[in-house]
Amino acid sequence: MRVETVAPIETIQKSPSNWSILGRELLKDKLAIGSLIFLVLFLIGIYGSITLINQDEVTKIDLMAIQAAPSADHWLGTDDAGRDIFGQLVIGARNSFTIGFMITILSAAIGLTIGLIAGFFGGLVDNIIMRFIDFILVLPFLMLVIVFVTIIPKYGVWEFIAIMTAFLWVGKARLIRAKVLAERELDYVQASKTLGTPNWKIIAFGILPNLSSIVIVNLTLNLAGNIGIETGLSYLGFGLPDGTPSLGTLVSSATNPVVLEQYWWNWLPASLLILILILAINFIGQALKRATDAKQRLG
Amino acid sequence: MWKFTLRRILIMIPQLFVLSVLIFFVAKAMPGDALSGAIEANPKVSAQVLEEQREKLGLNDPAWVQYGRWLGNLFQGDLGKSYVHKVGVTDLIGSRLANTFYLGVAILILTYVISIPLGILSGRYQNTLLDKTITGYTYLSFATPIFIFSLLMLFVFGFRLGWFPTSGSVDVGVQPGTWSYYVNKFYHLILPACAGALVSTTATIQYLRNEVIDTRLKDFVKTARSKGVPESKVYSRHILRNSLLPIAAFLGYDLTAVLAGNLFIESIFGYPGLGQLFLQSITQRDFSVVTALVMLSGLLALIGTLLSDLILSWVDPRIRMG
Amino acid sequence: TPAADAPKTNESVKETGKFVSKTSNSEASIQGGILNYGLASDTPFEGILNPTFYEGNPDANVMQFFYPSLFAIDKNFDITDGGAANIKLSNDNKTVTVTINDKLNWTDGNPVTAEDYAFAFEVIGNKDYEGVRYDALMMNIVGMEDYHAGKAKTISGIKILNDKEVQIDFITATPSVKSGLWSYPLEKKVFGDMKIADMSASDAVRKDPIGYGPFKIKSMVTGESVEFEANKDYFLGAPKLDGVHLKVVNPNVLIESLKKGDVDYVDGFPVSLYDEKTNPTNIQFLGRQELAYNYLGFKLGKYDKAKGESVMDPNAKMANKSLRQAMGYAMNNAQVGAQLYKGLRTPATSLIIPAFANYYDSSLAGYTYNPEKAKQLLDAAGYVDKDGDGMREDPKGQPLVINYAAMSGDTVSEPLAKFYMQNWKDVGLNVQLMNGRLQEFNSFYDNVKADNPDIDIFSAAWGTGSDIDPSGLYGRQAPFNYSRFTSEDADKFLKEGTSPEAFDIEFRKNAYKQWQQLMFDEAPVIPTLYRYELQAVNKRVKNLDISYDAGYDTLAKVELSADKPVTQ
Amino acid sequence: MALLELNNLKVHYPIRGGFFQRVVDHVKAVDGVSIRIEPGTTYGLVGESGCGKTTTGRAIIGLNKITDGTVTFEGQDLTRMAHKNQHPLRRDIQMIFQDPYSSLNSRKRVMDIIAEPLRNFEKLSPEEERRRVQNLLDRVGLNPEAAFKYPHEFSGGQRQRIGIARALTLNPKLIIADEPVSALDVSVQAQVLNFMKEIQKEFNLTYLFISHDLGIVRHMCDEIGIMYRGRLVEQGNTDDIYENPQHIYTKRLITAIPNIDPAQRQESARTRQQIMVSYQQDLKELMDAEGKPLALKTISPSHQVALP
Amino acid sequence: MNTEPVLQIKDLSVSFRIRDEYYPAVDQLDLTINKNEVLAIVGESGCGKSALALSLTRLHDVKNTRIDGGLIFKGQDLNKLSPGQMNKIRGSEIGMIFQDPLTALNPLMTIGRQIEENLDYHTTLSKKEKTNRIYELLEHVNITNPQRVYNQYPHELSGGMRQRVMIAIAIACRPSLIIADEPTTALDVTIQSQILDLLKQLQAETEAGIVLITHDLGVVAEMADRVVVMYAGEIVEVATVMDLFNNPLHPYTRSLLASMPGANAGQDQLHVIHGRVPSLQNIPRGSCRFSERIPWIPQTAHAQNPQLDEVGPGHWVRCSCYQHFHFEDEGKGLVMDGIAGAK
Ligand SMILES: Nc1ncnc2c1ncn2[C@@H]1O[C@H](COP(=O)(O)OP(=O)(O)OP(=O)(O)O)[C@@H](O)[C@H]1O
Ligand SMILES: Nc1ncnc2c1ncn2[C@@H]1O[C@H](COP(=O)(O)OP(=O)(O)OP(=O)(O)O)[C@@H](O)[C@H]1O
Ligand SMILES: [Mg+2]
Ligand SMILES: [Mg+2]
Repeated sequence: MRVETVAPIETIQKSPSNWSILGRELLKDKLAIGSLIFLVLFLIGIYGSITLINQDEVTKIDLMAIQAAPSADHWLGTDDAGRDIFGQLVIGARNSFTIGFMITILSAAIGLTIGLIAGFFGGLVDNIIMRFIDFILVLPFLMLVIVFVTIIPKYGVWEFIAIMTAFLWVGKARLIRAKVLAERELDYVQASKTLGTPNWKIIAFGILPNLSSIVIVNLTLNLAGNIGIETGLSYLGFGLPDGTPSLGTLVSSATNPVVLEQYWWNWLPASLLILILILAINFIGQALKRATDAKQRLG
Repeated sequence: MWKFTLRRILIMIPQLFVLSVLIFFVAKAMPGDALSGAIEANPKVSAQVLEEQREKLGLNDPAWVQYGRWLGNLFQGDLGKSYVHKVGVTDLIGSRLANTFYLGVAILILTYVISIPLGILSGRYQNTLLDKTITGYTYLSFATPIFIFSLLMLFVFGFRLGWFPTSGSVDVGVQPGTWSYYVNKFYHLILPACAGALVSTTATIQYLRNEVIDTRLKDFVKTARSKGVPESKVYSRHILRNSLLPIAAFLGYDLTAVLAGNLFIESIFGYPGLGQLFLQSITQRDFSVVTALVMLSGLLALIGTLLSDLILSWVDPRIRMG
Repeated sequence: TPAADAPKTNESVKETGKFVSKTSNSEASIQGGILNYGLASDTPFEGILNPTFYEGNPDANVMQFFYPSLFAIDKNFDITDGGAANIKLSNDNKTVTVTINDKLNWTDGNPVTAEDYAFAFEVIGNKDYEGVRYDALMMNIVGMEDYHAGKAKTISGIKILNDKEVQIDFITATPSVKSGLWSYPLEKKVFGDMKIADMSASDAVRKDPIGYGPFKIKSMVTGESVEFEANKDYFLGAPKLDGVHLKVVNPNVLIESLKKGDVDYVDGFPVSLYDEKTNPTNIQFLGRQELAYNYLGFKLGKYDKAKGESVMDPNAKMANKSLRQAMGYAMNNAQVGAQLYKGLRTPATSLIIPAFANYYDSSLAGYTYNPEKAKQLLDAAGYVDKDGDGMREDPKGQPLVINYAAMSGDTVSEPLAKFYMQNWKDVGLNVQLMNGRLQEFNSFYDNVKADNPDIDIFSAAWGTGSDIDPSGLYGRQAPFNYSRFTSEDADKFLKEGTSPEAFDIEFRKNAYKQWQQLMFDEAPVIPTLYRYELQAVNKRVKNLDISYDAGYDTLAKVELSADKPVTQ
Repeated sequence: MALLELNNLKVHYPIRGGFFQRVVDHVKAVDGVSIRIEPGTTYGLVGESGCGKTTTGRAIIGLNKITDGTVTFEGQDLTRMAHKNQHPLRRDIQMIFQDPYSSLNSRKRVMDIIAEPLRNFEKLSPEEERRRVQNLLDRVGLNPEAAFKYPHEFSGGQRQRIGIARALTLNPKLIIADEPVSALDVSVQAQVLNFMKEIQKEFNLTYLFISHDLGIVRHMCDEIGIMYRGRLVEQGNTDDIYENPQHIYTKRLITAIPNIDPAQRQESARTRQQIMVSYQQDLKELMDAEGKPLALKTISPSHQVALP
Repeated sequence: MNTEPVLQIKDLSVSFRIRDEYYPAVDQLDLTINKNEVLAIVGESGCGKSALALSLTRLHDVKNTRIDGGLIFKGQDLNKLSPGQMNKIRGSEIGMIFQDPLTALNPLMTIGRQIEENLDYHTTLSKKEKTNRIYELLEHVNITNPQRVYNQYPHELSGGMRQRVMIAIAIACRPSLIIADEPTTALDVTIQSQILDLLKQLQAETEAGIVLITHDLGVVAEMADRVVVMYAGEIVEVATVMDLFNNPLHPYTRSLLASMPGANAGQDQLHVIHGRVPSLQNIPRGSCRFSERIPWIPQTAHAQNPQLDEVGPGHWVRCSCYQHFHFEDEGKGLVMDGIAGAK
């Protein structure tokens, strides 16, 4: 005997999928939309200009044009060695964004892998990993970064990314592990086990997609923080090597009070760009966060 | 509880040991040593004399021999001697610790005094103009580099308006121990503490706001309302306490972290504390000081996590430790 | 004034004349007053306030007020009469007799005695002493080496003749004695019972330092500030000022502090803050030649540790003299000095700085900017572009990449190195930064000292001190001879310069003239910039003279013309 | 031969503490349970919250480590199956979970959910696979199009059917159903229970049916075991348990079921009162020193009770 | 039975805002709750039971909810009271019991304090008196060791104990109306029966009116005096408990009863209701809301804008469709026989 036939497909009311909620939430937030548009244009601008702006040309010292005010030649003037600020701003933004992005992605990749393994398998593996993470977490981050920066002989953008990643993945790993611990108790994971699915498949195709929205929100918010990460170190004199254009180096030129007061074009555009960029990414991240958190949804 | 604390303290020992190995060898890997700068101090000093000095200080021994010696001294409570400052590291750190402590505590107090009300208001009046203003402030302070912020404060309040002293921890000439001495110290503290606090409020405000928003929707809040508890009391007794719980957990960490010094604020406001000492010691390769300071922050962080756990177990009846 | 000192032959050196070394304030002075002294420094003011033990510059700045040198010096930096002590050389120039002024007392009331002076030598020469004052001249004292090795209880060459007189015998006579003699006593009554290792940490050094200068310390916050008051018992009579307030000022806020009148006087004003367009108007800048120069060095060999001397490598990349000279001519130092350093640096011509007016060879042309000449030199030496990429190959046709080590430091370091590289590129030389970046101070010297094969050329600066003898930096045995250049001639000239005959000024002049010429011709090291040192002074300050030969008690003569600082 | 046999099964959860997370104590969640389940029957496991029902079920299917005792399935020892996801016997034992929301991965299409076991154990062409899945969907009364939708597009009852379809994919012999309907509304509950009965006949399935709802258990089960603190206190067929309960705990459970007839309210309240009184008096005597039930004693061929 | 009304609900609508539009989850509902009676409200999940319960004390989130209509409690309209006046009534005149006793208690407050809070705002007792009163209350809800429990925290108690505490809080000021929203759903059967007994006993003492929300018809049969069956925000049937179980009329009521396994012992198949409760936005308003779930009954059997009709003393049914209702497979005689006393 046939039990109740299923209601016709059309009448089954579709509840929106997670992604469409994300999209909808984003679209509802004018600030987030504006930010998204800005960000896209910004990225096109800085990466699209790779062929247009020559780094050697931009960083060429011109002693006869030191601290020139903005003009048609130099849209945003020049710095204390006659280098074009606008060009540095573009290349610097590209460097800073790349750094922020790479740090975020790499620390997420490591954190995700380790967090997933620790959380899923638990027991001894988890124990060892967590002790290790605890240890890294109590390390004085800024101090050790400064020490590392001084001992690495060939130090550049990628080394900087590596050092930062070495410290920042732990936070991610902890977050992910906590989430996985909760997730692995859910019945669908148990079900997969009883269905004979290998662990790595459960992790990769079962758990991971379910963490994706959390991870993406977290990454977005982190990205915002990581964009400016090198500014502080640049100020202390342990940022990127001299002569590597970055938003941090431009901003930290404000350390010199003469520059801060008289030659605003050295640091102000970069500061504003950082501000806007971080705000934009943050707005997008907050919108995403609201979308994943039903309680905070705009409605 | 005591057993728990004791066990946690025992656990710190291996962690500190690993940290000491790490920092010691990393510090040794830094190019140069405390004597590299000597040619600047006296251009006539002969290289042989410097070599002799190195030998005497044991800087020429293999790193592990130096480490062994250092560890041995450490067990006798001797952190070594600062080459640059020519005093015991313990004394040196001791002399800076007080300043760092005052600054740290001032920042901490200000941070909480500012961020707790703002976080609660922002969460309670979610999506109102007030909330948006406060959130806007947190975004701004999140996105502004701390040193730009501090430098601007220094220029505006210190120099343009002249309201506050612009560097140092105390004026010259006031007699230590007198009332005016402490007033003067406090006066020097205001600007750096405000700068430090304004920046560090961000995270607390946002965290608290989210907590309040979450807690507001909990069932027990509904229960409280159903008992006829007035709205203001619902917040102060129920929502607030539960939202502050995670913040209380950070407190332990914050309390000890203030002792590690604030690199940015100290260097911008010329405030002689441990953060400034660290930066100077790094550039001058004053290894004994660098290692001691890193060890100190590591130790403080460990104590901080312990303290956090203790505080949490104290304020949260659900967490009991055996 | 330095303007008068400066030789007139070289175009660019003349520019230094734009700074005066003496305040021009001519208003009526007030009675007493407090001078606010700003100590602008990145390095800590450690508070080791004793000449025997201190190392950092900030401490020296503090000590100038209360613990000055015993000796007055002339324009050649030689000791002359008129200070708190006078010296007399024996006929064979091997023995010095130091006579301390009778009225000279420590600020704790005790007289400064011959014993105190001799005690300083005993401390410095002791094997437990950890400072950096035990140098070649110290070792030249009779019996010092034995004492240092612990073989003798006393230094046989130092004799206390009476309360105020000490006689010091040297092994060999050298003119360096005249400028390099140790010039600070150490109070034996205070330090005599201490272990040497404990002295530098003692209260007498840190908390209540005593001196004998025009001012004395009233109170102090270590690392931050010092309050001085006039030393009424100063042997030359009380100073004009009532006192001095010294405080450490972060260079970041220096300009604002000066504008606001928080500080009246800052010595060692940082170059990066100097900007004619924006300098405060309530401030007068005083200037003088710094006892230092910048240079470009070429690695020509290695230091042989076993032999204890430098050994040249004829196959070194930079072994070709024409290549070195061409690189020298390619550098546009005039532009660097005028633009990058706002006129605070001038192109250098010789390894002996003009401040040593007697010995500086003003006729030497130096490597002034001349790219055409550089190209000719390179063409002639076979460094030509064979593959047409715009860069020259070496005479064998191999690609030529010159590795350049430069030091990071201030904001100017990086543009400077880049600019030189552009200069060299303009003449077709491919110069690359070692590791692609500037080296931080410590790793720079580590690498240069170890003759790292990755370094072909390097640029840095030397401080000369007040002794003209360059053998510590360029001698065959000197480990600091980083270019590892050696030559028999150079050995000879350097030896002559410090020989007993060199007490004859003309003889000495001649020796150094020949040495300067040799170094110019061979170009193992090319001096690039002479440096100008600035001090910023509030316009209310009177009678401050910073020239090296201004006289013994310059600070005691300073006066103020207003109660309050002039503000902008 | 019994399809499944548990012999003195014990599952102890370690309680960890200290820095190295050493085991400091154990929760004896299941502490000596012996059960035989005959093919084609439904065995109900009943008891109050926390008595170890779920743990027993999970131990059988290998989700929990067995501390002691044996699990025999068709004569084969399953005791060491835990942590081996690809054990061949996995095919024969499947599970239906309590919560139809969390037991389906919301990121996967129904197709992928149902095909998951197929992909693990059988190599099928995509075409074959699709046919199998749609077949199954048809069997559980869902449209074939349902294969291309996501779980959140279905109601609770429909989701539970998807879960059942997934469990049926590999043609298992034993299905462990842990409170399969307790998260569902009465109306939906009925739908799922009906369906489970139906497929049991069709596939000759054996159920281990875990529930705390005695009404449902009575409706579904042939044999029933009453669990208390990790052990069985009574075991028998439905009539034994409902008509002739012996253990005071069983009696208490049964009288606690709300009576559907409002007319008998007073009466049932009275019996409840009586049972409660004797429960409080007698329970101590029926427990061993550890506070755990005594060993089972056979009082009739089908009926065992833990009485002294 | 005493029929003095405690609360009269008049034309009550509770609407939630979903994307800037308000949708009523409780739709123009009229109901009277009498003194000393247990009024049970049953229905599937999502049919508006909790929305109704919360609206009675106006505990909804004010920003997204609109409450219209009258709530006449002891002569005053609760819906017109200021928040301050409402607070006076909550806890003292109306007590609430929630479903999950763990989350409904503040984890950071001792049990004593949480009960005391209620007394704080509604009595003028001294500290000492309050403490004694709390001991009494705890004893009253059959907690054996009140002194100890007073100082314990919620997590230290078992589920049953917690629910007793919730009850103690609700009855602390002897309210004349108690609203219990699924008070036993989270509990075991044995504990459920204890809690239900307790509620009954308390009612006997205080003569309060109890609104008991549940979806378990067994609980209804055990506890209720009158039963309200809700569907999609509307009442579809009101009857005394005897009437309802002996003579269920509305198709929804009958379907619910038919799907209970306990009531159908021995039957192989249980009744299944088609489809599911419509979500708030999709409720078919203006016609018989249940019609879409009994598609085999012709549309003509349903009334337009169906109203509640009194079909017997105190027995009200909505829509005319009940007169024409039969189960889909009726005639095969499968399902109906099992229902106790049906027809
Ligand atoms: N992972 C675990 N670690 C430690 N103890 C556990 C774990 N899982 C369950 N327990 C404990 O084991 C006992 C039995 O739990 P189990 O889940 O088997 O009970 P249950 O009868 O299924 O209860 P419910 O009806 O609530 O589902 C309980 O006391 C529980 O607290
Ligand atoms: N705050 C809210 N905002 C929007 N819709 C809501 C809100 N609360 C409830 N609803 C909707 O109102 C309807 C009635 O919900 P209610 O919670 O009253 O149901 P219920 O009968 O109590 O169900 P349950 O048995 O699950 O408790 C449901 O469709 C629900 O989705
Ligand atoms: Mg070429
Ligand atoms: Mg269970």
